[in-house]
Amino acid sequence: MAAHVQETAFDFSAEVTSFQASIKDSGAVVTFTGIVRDDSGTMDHMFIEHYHAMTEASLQKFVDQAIAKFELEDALVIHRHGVLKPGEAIMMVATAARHRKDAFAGADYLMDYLKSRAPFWKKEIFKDYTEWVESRAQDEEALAAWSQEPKV
Amino acid sequence: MAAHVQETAFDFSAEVTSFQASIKDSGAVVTFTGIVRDDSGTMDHMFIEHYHAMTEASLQKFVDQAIAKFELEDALVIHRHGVLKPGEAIMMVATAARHRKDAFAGADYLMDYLKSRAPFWKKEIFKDYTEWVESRAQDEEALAAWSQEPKV
Amino acid sequence: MKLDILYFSWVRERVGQSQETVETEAVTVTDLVADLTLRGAGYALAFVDTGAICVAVDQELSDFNTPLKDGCEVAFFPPMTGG
Amino acid sequence: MKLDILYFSWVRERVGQSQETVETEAVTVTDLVADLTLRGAGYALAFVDTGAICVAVDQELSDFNTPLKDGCEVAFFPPMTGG
Repeated sequence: MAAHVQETAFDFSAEVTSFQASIKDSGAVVTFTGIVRDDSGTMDHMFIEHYHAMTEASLQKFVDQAIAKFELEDALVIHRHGVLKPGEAIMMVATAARHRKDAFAGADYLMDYLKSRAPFWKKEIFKDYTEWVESRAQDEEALAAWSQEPKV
Repeated sequence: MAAHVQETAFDFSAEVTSFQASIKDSGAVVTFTGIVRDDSGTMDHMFIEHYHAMTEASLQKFVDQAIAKFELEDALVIHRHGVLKPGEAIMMVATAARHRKDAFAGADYLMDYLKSRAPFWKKEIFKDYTEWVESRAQDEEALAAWSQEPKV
Repeated sequence: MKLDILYFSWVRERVGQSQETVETEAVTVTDLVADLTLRGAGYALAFVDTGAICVAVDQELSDFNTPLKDGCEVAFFPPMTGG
Repeated sequence: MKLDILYFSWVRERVGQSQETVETEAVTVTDLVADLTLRGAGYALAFVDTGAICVAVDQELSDFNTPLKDGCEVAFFPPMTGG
């Protein structure tokens, strides 16, 4: 189980290869990759600010929670900060479990936590203006749903 | 959108790299990898039989359905047949969507279809005996749930 | 009429072959199964519980009421276990 | 007592700095915000709607009733947008 925060790009292929090589009992591996999207076609780049002293411990806590909740064999989170161009990968999650539903749920749960509870803030830098990305009500709702739903 | 059935191993890293390189508008990529598990510790290998004339068309149909249902930008399925050793990857799915919930749901849905509707049959070959893997009631239930659940 | 019959997984193992062409007057899959069952003990064993068997007609998942036409490809197999 | 205060995202931009140490008698986060608001127009603007702001005390997400101790690290920021 690992959680990394870094400014540099990560190598998704190498990360997943090493993640998969380390698992023993899992029949299912799920990955998620978040990519900078430029819906308007006019974004120059995204800037991700983070709360350094809090970030890695916070990610590690979410990873530990996901592992316990979904009986994951392992889970990995990598999240970047700093300047990212459209098309670049912002972050990735990987989960491994005996059964596919747990691997999916673990990754989905981690994403819901990262969206609303990990201390990152995204700013979009356009040609003529900049804009902090606003949090979305549906992200809070997605997170809240995990406390209500019976485990699949 | 692509669906491949093959006897040889696939290169997950290369497949995902090429999948990601081809997408334009997606902020979310989810992958699933199924791995041969040997719970007993005595399995020599798994043999996967398939219905050649039906398989690729059937996978393509599921991929098309998933793309339409979850507004995916793209989806990919690769499924192996023949002899596989414990730890080897049986199959993979990749989905790309603007929003993470659709990418997750699309991959989950594809897996439920593959489990119960794609013409593959798994046989486990142990030292002293062989055994066809039995279908599980919960796989049918997971599939049925997609016709009932409101879209996330 | 002539039909191409395919068998997979333990249905194939019980029947003892993976493919054959049969001459039959079966109107539906159910009729065909009745015909096949007469071909020997392996067939009878394979089809002892049709509730445990799936059928595809011309590579489409079908049910046992499906009508058959000359030249159809009919495949019998247990529930699929892909993924 | 002395507190280390951190600001992130648009809270940082409105306040005009990312970090400062303040001397305060604030018992809770709410008291601290009242103190900070007096420091200038940027602060007042940053804290105009505390419903739109989150707080972490010693790197743990907290609420505005959380009591403060000497040497605490208190961070203010809008809802997080990671992932």
